[in-house]
Amino acid sequence: MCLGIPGEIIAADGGVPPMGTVDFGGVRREVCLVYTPEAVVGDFVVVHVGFAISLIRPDEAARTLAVIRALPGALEAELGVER
Amino acid sequence: MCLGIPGEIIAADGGVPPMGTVDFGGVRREVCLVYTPEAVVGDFVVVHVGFAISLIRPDEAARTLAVIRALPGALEAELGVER
Amino acid sequence: MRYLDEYRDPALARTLLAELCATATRPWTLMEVCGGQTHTLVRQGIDELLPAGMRMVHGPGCPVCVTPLQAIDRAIAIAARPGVIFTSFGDMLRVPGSERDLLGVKASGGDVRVVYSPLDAVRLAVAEPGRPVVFFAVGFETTAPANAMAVLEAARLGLDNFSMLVSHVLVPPAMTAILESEHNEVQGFLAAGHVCAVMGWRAYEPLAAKYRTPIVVTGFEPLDLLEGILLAVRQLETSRCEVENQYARAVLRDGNTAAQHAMAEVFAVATRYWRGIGSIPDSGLVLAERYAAFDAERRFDVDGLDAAEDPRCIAGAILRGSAVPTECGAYGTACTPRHPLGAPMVSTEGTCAAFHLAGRSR
Amino acid sequence: MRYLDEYRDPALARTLLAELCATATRPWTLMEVCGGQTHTLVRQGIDELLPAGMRMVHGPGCPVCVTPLQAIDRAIAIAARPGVIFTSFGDMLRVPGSERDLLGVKASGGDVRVVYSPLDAVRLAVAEPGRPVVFFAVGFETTAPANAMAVLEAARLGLDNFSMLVSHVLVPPAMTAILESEHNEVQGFLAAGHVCAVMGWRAYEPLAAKYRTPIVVTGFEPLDLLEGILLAVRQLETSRCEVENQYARAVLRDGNTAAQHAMAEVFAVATRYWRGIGSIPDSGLVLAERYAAFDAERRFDVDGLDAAEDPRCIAGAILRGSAVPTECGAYGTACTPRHPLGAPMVSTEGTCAAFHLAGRSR
Amino acid sequence: MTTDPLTATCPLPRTDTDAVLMGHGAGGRLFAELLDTVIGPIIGADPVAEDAAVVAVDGVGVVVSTDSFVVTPHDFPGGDIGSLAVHGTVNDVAMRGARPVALTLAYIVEEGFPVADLARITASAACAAAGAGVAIVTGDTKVVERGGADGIYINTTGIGELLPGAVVTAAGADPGDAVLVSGPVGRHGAAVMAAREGFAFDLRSDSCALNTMVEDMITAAGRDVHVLRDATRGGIAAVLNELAFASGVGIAIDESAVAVPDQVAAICDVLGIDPFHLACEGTLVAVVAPDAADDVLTAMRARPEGRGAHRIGVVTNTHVGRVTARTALGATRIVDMPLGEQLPRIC
Amino acid sequence: MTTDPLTATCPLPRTDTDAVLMGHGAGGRLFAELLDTVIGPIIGADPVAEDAAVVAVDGVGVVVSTDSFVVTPHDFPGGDIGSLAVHGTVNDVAMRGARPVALTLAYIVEEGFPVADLARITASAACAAAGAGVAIVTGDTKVVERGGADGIYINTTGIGELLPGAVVTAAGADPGDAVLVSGPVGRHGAAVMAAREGFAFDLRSDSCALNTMVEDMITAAGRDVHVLRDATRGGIAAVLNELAFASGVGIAIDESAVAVPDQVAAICDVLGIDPFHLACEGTLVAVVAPDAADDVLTAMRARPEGRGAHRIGVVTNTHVGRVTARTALGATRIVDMPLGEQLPRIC
Ligand code: SF4
Ligand code: SF4
Ligand SMILES: [Mg+2]
Ligand SMILES: [Mg+2]
Ligand SMILES: [Mg+2]
Ligand SMILES: [Mg+2]
Ligand SMILES: [Mg+2]
Ligand SMILES: [Mg+2]
Ligand SMILES: [Mg+2]
Ligand SMILES: [Mg+2]
Ligand SMILES: [Mg+2]
Ligand SMILES: [Mg+2]
Repeated sequence: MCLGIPGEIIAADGGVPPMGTVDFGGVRREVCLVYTPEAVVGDFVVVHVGFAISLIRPDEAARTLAVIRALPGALEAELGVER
Repeated sequence: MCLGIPGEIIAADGGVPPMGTVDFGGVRREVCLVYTPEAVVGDFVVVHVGFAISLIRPDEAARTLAVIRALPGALEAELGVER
Repeated sequence: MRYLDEYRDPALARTLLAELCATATRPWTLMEVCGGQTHTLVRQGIDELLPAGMRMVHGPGCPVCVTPLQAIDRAIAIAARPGVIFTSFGDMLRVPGSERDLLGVKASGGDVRVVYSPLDAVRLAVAEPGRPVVFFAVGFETTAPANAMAVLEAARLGLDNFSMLVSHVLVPPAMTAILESEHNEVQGFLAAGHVCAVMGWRAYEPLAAKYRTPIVVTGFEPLDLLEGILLAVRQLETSRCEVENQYARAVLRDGNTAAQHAMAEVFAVATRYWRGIGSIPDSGLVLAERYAAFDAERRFDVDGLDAAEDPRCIAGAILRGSAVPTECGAYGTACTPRHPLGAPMVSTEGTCAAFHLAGRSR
Repeated sequence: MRYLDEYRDPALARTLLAELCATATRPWTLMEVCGGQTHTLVRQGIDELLPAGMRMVHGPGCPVCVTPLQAIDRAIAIAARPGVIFTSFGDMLRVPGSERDLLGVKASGGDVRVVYSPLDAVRLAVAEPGRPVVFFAVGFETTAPANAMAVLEAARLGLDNFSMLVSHVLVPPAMTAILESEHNEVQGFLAAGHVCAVMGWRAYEPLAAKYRTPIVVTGFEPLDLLEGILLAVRQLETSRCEVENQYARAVLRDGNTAAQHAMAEVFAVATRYWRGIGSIPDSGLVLAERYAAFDAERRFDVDGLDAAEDPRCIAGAILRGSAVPTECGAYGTACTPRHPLGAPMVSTEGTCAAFHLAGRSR
Repeated sequence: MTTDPLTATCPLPRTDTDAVLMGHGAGGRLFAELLDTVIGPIIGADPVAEDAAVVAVDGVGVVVSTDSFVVTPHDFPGGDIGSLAVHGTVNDVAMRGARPVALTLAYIVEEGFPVADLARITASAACAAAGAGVAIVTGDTKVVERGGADGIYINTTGIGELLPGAVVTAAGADPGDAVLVSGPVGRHGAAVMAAREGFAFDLRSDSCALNTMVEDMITAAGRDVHVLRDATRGGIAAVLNELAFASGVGIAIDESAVAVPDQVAAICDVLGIDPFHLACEGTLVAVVAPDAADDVLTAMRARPEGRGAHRIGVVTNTHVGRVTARTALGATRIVDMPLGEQLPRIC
Repeated sequence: MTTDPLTATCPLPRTDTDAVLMGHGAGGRLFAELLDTVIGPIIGADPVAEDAAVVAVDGVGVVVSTDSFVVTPHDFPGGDIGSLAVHGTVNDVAMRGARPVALTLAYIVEEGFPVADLARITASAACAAAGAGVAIVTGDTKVVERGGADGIYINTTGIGELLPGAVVTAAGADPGDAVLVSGPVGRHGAAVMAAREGFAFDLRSDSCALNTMVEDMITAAGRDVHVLRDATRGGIAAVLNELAFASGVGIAIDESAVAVPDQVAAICDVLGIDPFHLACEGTLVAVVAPDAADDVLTAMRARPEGRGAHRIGVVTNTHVGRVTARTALGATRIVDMPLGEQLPRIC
């Protein structure tokens, strides 16, 4: 497996190689952005060993959850938990 | 000044440079004997920074003490102390 | 954390479990390929909650655990050289070689340092120009682009004191080897999401078709895995065998082409030995000839070191799902977590270690 | 210890003191040349017990204390270089340079090591072939043969990582300088026994004659010093001015010729600056041209470092016996044992430091 | 039931080593092994490692605890090695149900260490001691060669008097007892890890003195407070395992009930570390009689350092010597002793 | 009167340093300066450095002392770092006129240190503690990175109870009191120095526990025993200066009365070191009322560790804060505090 964690790009330097600061729920670290050239500040990326390896697509992220929420009993279960 | 202490040669190796073991009142250390080529085991040498720099001549050592002991009052003083 | 916490929702997890129970009519056997997936399954106890009879076979584990003894022994030999700064991800430090591990080398005076990123090793080489800095490049396809970039950076900076000990593995050939096995019991795969984030999932399409096995690319959170299991079971129940992408938020069909280019530039595909599985053609990466100057194996002349795995180990059968650890003659006696003989005892995510920690006896 | 304890006999010391009192009719002023002699005089309180008015002027002290600021600063500069192993006799570590001392360099990470013998430094160079090993060669003629042998050994072994920072001084030129001084008050000398063990005492014969000054070569034990003082006073009382050898058990008129040959092979005589005294022609040793490869000054390019002594210091007058520390404007204020401005405050055997420790105020 | 895969980070080590490893000092299984097989049998020590010993001096029970502090970096968000050395030992004394009264302070300093840093660390220790109401009564300073220490190490030894009515020991947990924790876990370990790994991190270590809160807990419940342990090296995982072993009981916790601050969770996710294995330095685990649990929680919550106190589990007579956790999904897993040091993982 | 030229070996240092130096840990003037100017003012410590503090615990006076041990080599003729760590602290507790009852034992171990050595050192400590009749009641083990320690460092903290009738303090010397020493000086320092400098040396360190002898001394003379100090770092020179300062008295010793073993004298001659500056680890200085001196000497001599006890001087009301020695020739010199570490000299 490969520990990969989503975080938000909060700064990018455009250097060689391009580096940026990624925020992981309040914890921030330098990350190499060379493999996500399309990513901009505000985007979320999956970070593995200090490299962004994938841009997270919010629409797909939402769709996955929507599919699960559409399962029978899902809404009740969620409401039940939040009660 | 130069701290130089008399010690007895208790072993000598004849190597290059010649090294030996010198005993200083029960404390022994390796010493370089290159500058006292005439010294043999049993001789006393003056050792400075790990080198024997001088062979001690027992006759002269005794003579110095004899001269002092020949001073007026020396014998009485020595006896007095030993009493 | 966004894109993490929402996929850990217990209520939705229970919904998925309920749907899974409603869907599964037979005791299917699936394999999750990646140690990260295993980690979540075990940590959350998901395998306990699956429909009766349904079985998750833990896959080859993490790349760390399948690193062959020989590579560990070579790493240890290099790390023990005076003057060398040996850098590694933290995981590798505890993996036992034939005699000892890298932590032991460090304890005996080797300069072994943990880095979080391969670029940290390059920075160290810049900072310590007088000393050879070696990086232990292990990992699946996920890690290879990062390690490739370290080589490219070292080349760009003209570093002559940086080199890499490469022991990379590729996932699809290992899946093929499992499917090819005569005694294979795995009926469907959860493919590793982060490997696919880099490589895409085209490579799985011929596998799914040829071996008539569903393959679902999943993420690593509980909802990801449960949805992945559900998708695979739905295929099995309906006799489909496709590749599906549960982890679409991070994985494209073509993967990350920039990362693939860097890998192709720096590495070449080669036959590779997997600890506990054996030799698999085209399942590893080595440094491409044009980057041979950065090859620690050549620089430190450690070719002579060869190590053999213990013949008593039946890890292959366990990985294929055709045996359980208690059927192994070495289990609990010659082989314990303190003295592992094979990969499934090396990692706590390994099946043998999990059995041992749970106190199961032969 | 034989040849040591018998020369410490208190009863015979008192006999010598009695004889001295009986002999001295005037308040003679003698100088003991060597810090080792000073050490015994002070440690045993002999100077307190001398006949009224008789005065011992402490000489140039030990070679450590007269090492010029510049040499210390160069040692510090070399010792501070990364990778260098700087070796020295323990005494030199606390001698203040312009800014700090070698202990301070060590504390800031320099690899400064105490050796007991210069051969230990050579052994270290053999053991650490990858690192430059520098030895700080200080001392009077006593130490020069040992240091010369270290160079000869390094040459024999073909060591390319060994070098020496040489700051050797020669005693007779310093005695000449004191005698030459307009304000000199020293009427007789106790010459340094171990210097003479190496060099013999021929060199003192023209001095004694030219300056009409008795010179007695002495050992370092109480009886040696007291007998030496007695012999010098007897000469003064009878208007003789000869060289006498009180330390005949260890000193020959011609000294140790084997040692002299090694010194002549390795070193060349040069003008030398003495801390607290000034520049004295032909009073120092430098490496002979043929051993230039072992010269740390050349190897480390520290020529640029120059340091000036404080102009307020009247050490010269104190060394000649023509002033006491409390007459110095800096004494106890700008100049203290913690912040010495001149040589007599550097060493506790120095006159200024001794005054300060005894609590005497200006 | 499944096992905790984070027990040992990924692969397990060879531990029957001839040499001391970093992991031997990490307060986990390796440490326990060293204590059980090497040090304990020689000293003749009780295998139950209490936070502090009770010694009879002139007929009075004196509570004693010692710890050395070797943390790097010396400064971390929320404290430094000086304040930590005071809090750590004050807390260990308090964990026996005692009022700490005096501390010794012994430095081992590397030559070249800035005197200004020594002064600052000393001031921090003095301030922490004053805050805890404990006097520093004697000390020691040793200097070692450059390379002989990582700047400064501090040993503190604490002396205390038993609180009236307190009977607190690691072996005191009874089946049915409530397991409480005084606040969110993992803050100290995460702060130090973040400083070491170059993460920007806004959270502070929880390092603080717990002795006043402990007094209030004993006042509230007396001998119904059975066990107190500060969850230092090895985190709550180690502490719960130790007390399960010492008391000969099982412990069942509800994983969701253990508060893990977001930033701690985040750094654990990034580095592949279990928050239950991260050290706390101002957070305790208490085992109390079930009827006293509410009173004790009320007493804890009245103090700032116990504001986040909550119940996390129960003592059982099953799974003796083991700690089990109910996961968020309702499964059960074993919470094992951490093995040794926490290493960042990639997988 | 002349000054002691060995006070500082040859040239004096610059001590107003920004960095901690080896000499700061050598128990001499540099150490005193660090204590007086940096640590003391911050902690609010009494400038009189006692060997041990007395703390009130539940109304009882508890004697506490701490020391860390960093000696290299770990083994020396007559002992090792384990036995030394026990003797050193047992003795410091005893020096307050107390009976040591318990010790803590805290290790800082460098990774890679052989477990066999750790076991051996632990056994040596355990054996020393048993010999002194003191229990090791709690401990700690920390492991630091390779290069973060010189193998092993040990902190021991001792707890003791005051002996009935004892009133012993560094400030207790009165003019007219007799100054006693329990045996020949310099053996420990010489043994360690010989091991370090490669001298063959048959003498053993004097390292041993003095608590039983102290009990006998107190039994013999009660409150007439005014001061007790073990002559450790800085040797008897440091200890005599400290007590002269603490008591506001002068001390006059007869140099010839201080026994220096031949081998200690020899190594001092060779290396240019003053035997009065060499550490003892089983030899104490006692200041007692003049009338009690003989009884105390008798009590000391009845024990093997006090067989060589003798009177070396007297407390005076002149030269306050200073120690003077009558030399063999009948002159007087100042015995000054050693400055810092002992360095071998060539001149
Ligand atoms: S128990 Fe050990 S030897 Fe047996 S299969 Fe598992 S890892 Fe291999
Ligand atoms: S007191 Fe200082 S400045 Fe004055 S003569 Fe002495 S050393 Fe020189
Ligand atoms: Mg604790
Ligand atoms: Mg403790
Ligand atoms: Mg603790
Ligand atoms: Mg101390
Ligand atoms: Mg260091
Ligand atoms: Mg003491
Ligand atoms: Mg102490
Ligand atoms: Mg002590
Ligand atoms: Mg502890
Ligand atoms: Mg070391």
